[in-house]
Amino acid sequence: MRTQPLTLYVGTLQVEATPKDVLNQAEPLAPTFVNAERCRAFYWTGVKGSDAPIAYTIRAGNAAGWQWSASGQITGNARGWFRVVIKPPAPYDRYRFEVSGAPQTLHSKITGAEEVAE
Amino acid sequence: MPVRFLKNASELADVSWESPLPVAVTNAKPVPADTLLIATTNLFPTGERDLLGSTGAPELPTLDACGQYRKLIWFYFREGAADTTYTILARVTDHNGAPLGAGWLTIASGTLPGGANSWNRLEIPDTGDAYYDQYRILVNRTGGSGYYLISKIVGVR
Amino acid sequence: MSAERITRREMLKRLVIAPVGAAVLTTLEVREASAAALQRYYAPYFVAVLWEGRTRCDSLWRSLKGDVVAILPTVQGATPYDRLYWTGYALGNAPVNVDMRVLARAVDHNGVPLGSGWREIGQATIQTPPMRWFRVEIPEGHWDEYRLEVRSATPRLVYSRLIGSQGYWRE
Amino acid sequence: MPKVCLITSNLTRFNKVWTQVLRHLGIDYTLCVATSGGVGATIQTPQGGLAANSTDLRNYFRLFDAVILCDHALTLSETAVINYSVYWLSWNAPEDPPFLFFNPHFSTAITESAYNSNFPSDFPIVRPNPSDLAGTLYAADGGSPSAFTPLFTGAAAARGACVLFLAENIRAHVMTVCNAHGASRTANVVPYYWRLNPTQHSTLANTNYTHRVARNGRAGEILAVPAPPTNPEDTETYPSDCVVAYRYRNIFWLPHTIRSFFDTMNLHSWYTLGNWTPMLFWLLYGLQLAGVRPRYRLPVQMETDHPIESGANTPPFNFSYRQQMEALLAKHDYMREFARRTGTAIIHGVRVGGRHRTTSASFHWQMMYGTGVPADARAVAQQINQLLVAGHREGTTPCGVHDHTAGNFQGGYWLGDVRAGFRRHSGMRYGAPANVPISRGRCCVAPHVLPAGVAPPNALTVQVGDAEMVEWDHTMSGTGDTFDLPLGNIHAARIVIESEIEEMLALGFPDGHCAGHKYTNTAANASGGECYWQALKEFGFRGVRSASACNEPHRTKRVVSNRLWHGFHLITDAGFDLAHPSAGYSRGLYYPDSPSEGDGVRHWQLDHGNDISANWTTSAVAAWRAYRRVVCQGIGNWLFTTAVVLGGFYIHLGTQLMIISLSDPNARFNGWSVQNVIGHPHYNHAVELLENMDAVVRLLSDVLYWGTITDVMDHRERVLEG
Repeated sequence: MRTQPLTLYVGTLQVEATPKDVLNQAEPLAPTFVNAERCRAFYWTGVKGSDAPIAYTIRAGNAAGWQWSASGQITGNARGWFRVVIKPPAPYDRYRFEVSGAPQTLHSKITGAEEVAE
Repeated sequence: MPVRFLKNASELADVSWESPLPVAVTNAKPVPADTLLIATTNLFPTGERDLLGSTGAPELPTLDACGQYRKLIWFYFREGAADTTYTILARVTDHNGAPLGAGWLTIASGTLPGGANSWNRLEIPDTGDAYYDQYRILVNRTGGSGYYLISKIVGVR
Repeated sequence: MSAERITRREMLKRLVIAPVGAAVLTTLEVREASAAALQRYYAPYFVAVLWEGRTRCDSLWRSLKGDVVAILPTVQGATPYDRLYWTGYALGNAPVNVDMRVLARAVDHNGVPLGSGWREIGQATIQTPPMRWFRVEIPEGHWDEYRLEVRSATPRLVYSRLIGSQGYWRE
Repeated sequence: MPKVCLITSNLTRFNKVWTQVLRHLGIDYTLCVATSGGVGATIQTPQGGLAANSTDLRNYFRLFDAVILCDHALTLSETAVINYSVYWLSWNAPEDPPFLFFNPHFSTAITESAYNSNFPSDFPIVRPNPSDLAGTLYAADGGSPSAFTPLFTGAAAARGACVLFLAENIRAHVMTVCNAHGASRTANVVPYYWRLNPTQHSTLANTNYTHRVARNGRAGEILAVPAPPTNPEDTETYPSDCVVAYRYRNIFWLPHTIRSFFDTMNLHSWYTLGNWTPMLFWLLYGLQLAGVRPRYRLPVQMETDHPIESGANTPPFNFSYRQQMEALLAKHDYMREFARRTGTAIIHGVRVGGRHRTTSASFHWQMMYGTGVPADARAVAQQINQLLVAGHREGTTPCGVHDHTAGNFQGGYWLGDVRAGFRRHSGMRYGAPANVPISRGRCCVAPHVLPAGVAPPNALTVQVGDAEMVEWDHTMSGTGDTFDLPLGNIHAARIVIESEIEEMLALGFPDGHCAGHKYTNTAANASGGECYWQALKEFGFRGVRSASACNEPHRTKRVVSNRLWHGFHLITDAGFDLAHPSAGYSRGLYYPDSPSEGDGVRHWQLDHGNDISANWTTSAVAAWRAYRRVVCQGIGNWLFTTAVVLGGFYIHLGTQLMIISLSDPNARFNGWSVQNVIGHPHYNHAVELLENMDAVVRLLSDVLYWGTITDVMDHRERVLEG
C-alpha cells in the first residue's frame, strides 16, 4: 500500500475565543472533511497572525459522532510558521479541525497522505 | 457523428490519425524517486548562499513545487574539508503556488559532515515526512579554504 | 541490469529461511535515525533482484562481478530503492571468513558520477559454518550506484543475490 | 546509435557539458577514467583496466566511432596531462577509430622519455615550447593576455577569431584557442595558434592514406586557418604556416572546446555565467569530421523582444521617432526575408499593455496610435505592424504577448503581491464589465472531502496542475475596469493574459501565442508561477521563455526542476544585447565615452589588455578586433543555448537600433569604411548574428539546422528527463 499526498484545505480563518473549525463552522458536530477513510496522516502547516498561542483540537469519527480526538497548542511569534502532524490511530470517516484563541488571522494548509492501491 | 475533444485547451479537434484521443494513464505507479537538483556550489566566497549560489534573496526557494515528495535526500561530493554550516528552510504554498506567508520554517541545520573528496548523504527531514512545497537549502563556509560542493537532491514519494 | 521481479511473499520467504549468520554492518556511520534498529515498521511494496551470481573471492577486494577496477559499480540505477539486502551462501566445506564492504555514489542525469571515489556505507565479516545462508541489510538507500566488494584470505566461491526494495515507513 | 569513448583522468573535474551535448545529439558514450595523466597510466574501462599501449585497449577502442580526449592543460609548462595518448597517435589502421584531441598538451615541457620517444617524428605541427613562444606559436587575437584565462571563457570575456575552413570554403566567426600560456595558470594567459612545419606537411599531404575520415585520401590535411582579412584596415594577419585545425592521418588536432572543471548540468538550466562553454563549436565540428552521425540534429532559432520600441531622447544619435521606426522597418524586412530563405521562424515578443495600462511611447500600441508620437512616425510603426502580421500569418515572424505592465514597469508576471491600479480590457470573458474574482477564495477545500452544505452556491472549482479545489468567498473585481489586482492567483492570471491577447487581436494578429508554436517570450523572463502556467495553458500556450527565478524582482518562485510542468514548457532564457539594460541602449561595438556597460565591449568584458579602448581612434584594427570578439561571444553563447541548454536565444531590437548607417541599414560590418550617424563603425546586430550563425549552420550541416521553437520544445520532450 503506497501513500500519496493531496491538498485537502487551504484558507484563511479569523481565530476567536469560541472554538470554530477551519471552515469557520462553530457547530461542534459539523465536520471539516468527510469520506476521509483513506487518509493515514494530516500535515497541517501555516502562519500565525499574532504571538498569542492557538489551541487546536482534532476530532475524528463518523455520522454518529466523534470517536477520537487530539488537542494541543500552536505556539510561535507573529507571522511565524508552524506545523502540526496528526496520525489517527485508525481510519475514520469524518474529521473536524477546531481552533480557538486570542483573535488573530490564521493562514493554513492541510495536506492529507492518502493510501492508494499499489 | 465524429468524436470531438478539446485539444491544447482551446481547439476543438476531431479524433483522427493525426490527432488521436488523448489517453490519461490512471493509477500508474509514479517513479518513487525523482532527481530534483544537480548543482555545483562555489564555496570560495563565504557568506550564506543557496545551492544555486543565490544570495540576497531571502524569499527565493531553491526547490519549488515539491509538495508531492514525502522527503528529500541530499547527496553531495565535497572537494574540500573546510567547516561548512547548512540550514534547510521549508514552507508550503497554496494551489496557486503562492506561499502562505513570508519567512520560512527551519527544519534542519548543522555542519556538513564529511572530509575532503568525500561523499555524504543527508535526509530532509531526518525523521518523519515533509510534504513541504518550497525548500531553501543554504550553505555557508565558516572556515578553512574555499572548495566546490557538488550536490544532487532526490525527492522520494 | 535485468531485474527479476519476485513477489513480496517470495522475498520474505527467502529472507526468513536464512537462519543463521546475519551480519550487521559495523563501522556504519548512520547519519539518520531511520536505521534498521529504530524502525518499528517497514512494509516493502516493490522488490527487485538487482544482481545475482557467483563470485570467486581471493585476497583482493573484488566486486561481486569479479572485477578489481575501483570505478566500476556492481549495480546501477538503484535510485528508487530505499533499502538493499545482500543474501547468499559460500560454497565449500571450510568455515566461512569473507570480508565484504558496501560502497555507494550518486550520478547525474547523464550517468556521470558527481565526483571521484565512493562513500563507504559499511563493512562486515561473514563468519558462518559452511553451507549457511548469510544476510546483510544495507539501510542507506536511494544511492544511484552501489559497489559491493568481497575478499577472503582463503579463495572461496560465494553465491549471492542483491535485492532492492521500495517500502513505506510507518512510524 | 553512434557511440564515442570519452577519456578523462579526473571524474571530479570532468565537465558534465560533454555528456549533456552527446545526450542531446543522441550519441551514446562510455566514460573511461585514466589512473593518471602520465604515459604509464591504466585506462579503466568497463572491460577492466587496460594499459595505455596495450593491444587490448586498441581493440577496445575499435568498438567506438570516435575516441575523445577530454582533459587539457592550463599552461604549456605542465608535464603530464594526456601523455598516455602518445601511443594512440600511431594507431592509424583503417579499423582504428578517429581520435579527437582538443587543446592537446604536447609541449616540449613534457619530460617523460616514453612520451618524447613515441611522439611521431613526422608530426607536422611544431611542438610548443614555453620558453620559445615566438618561435613555436603565433599569438592569437592581437596577442594581449586575458585577465583570467581564455580557456575558462564563459558567457563573457570572449577571444575573437575569424576562421577559414578550407575544404568547405566557409569563413566563420568561432572562438579559437589552440593552446594557451601565461606565467600563472589563471591570470594574464595569452591564447595561441599553432605553427605548421611546411616540409613535413607537404610529405604527409602527398602520402596516400585510406581511412573513412581521410576526406582527400591523404595522410595530412589542413582543416582550418585564420581567415585572411576582407578589409585593409584589419592588420591582424597570420603567416601562411599558421594553422588552427589539422588532421594527421586519423588524429584530429583541434582547438580548445570544453574546460575541465567542476561544472555540472543543472536541471534548472540555471547557469552561472562562468560555466557556459562558448567554444562548443569545436566539439560539434570534431564529431562531424570524425563521421559520428548524430541521431538528432539540433534546431537553431532566435527570438527578439519588443519588435516595436523607441526612446524619447537618444544621445549621441538623437534619432527622431520616425528614424527609429525606419531603422526597425529595415531590420524587420531583412529578418522576414532571412526566415523565409532559411526556413526558420524568428519569434517576436510584442510589447503589449500600451492600449490600456500606459501611454509611454516605447509601447507597441502607443507607437502606432499614441497622440504623443508624431504622425509620420506612427505611419511607419503601422507599416511595421502590417509586416509583423503578414509574417505571423506566413510563419516567418510569429508574434506573441510580452507584457511589461502586468506587474510594475520592469518585468512580467507576478512581480509583487498586488498590482495597484491595474486597468483591464473590456469585453471577452474577464474584461469589463464582467464581475470576476480577483483573488484566491477565503476557503478552499478538496472536492472529494468537502462536506455537503458548507460551500455557498457561488463556489468555484479551480484546478491548478493536479490540485483541484472548491473555492468560495472571493474578492470580486466589480464592473469597473481599474482596481488593485492581487497577483498571486489564477483568477488574476486569467485577467492579465486575456487582456494581453485582447490587445494582440486589436493589433490585427489572429492570436497571441505565435500561431502554431503556441509559445511566447515573457517580459523580463518572469513567467510567474504555477497559476500563471495553468492560465497560459488554458489560453492555448504550450510553453514560455522563463528565467530560473521566475518572478523577478518579487523573487518568491522558481521554475520546476526539469522545466516541464504538466506538459507546459519553461524554456531557458539567454539574452545577448550590446548594453546592460541600465544603460538604456547600446552606443555601438565600442564607444569611447559611453556610460558604464553602455556598449558591446564593456558589457561583455572584451577589452583584453585595453587593446580596443587604448587605440580605438588611432588604429582601425581595434574596430575589427571588437567586431570579432562581439560576434564570437554571440555565436558562442547561441551555440551553448542551442546544444546544451535547449533554450531561447534572444536580443532586443531597440537596444542595438541606432548604431547603423541610415543610408544602408542592413549593410554588413565593414570597419570604418561604413559609418553610422556619429561617425563610428556601422554595425547591424540582427544581420551580423543571423549571417554568422548561418555560416556555422552551413558548416555543421550534420549537427545543426535552422529550426523553430516548436522543434526545440519537441526535442526537449525527447531528451530531457520526464
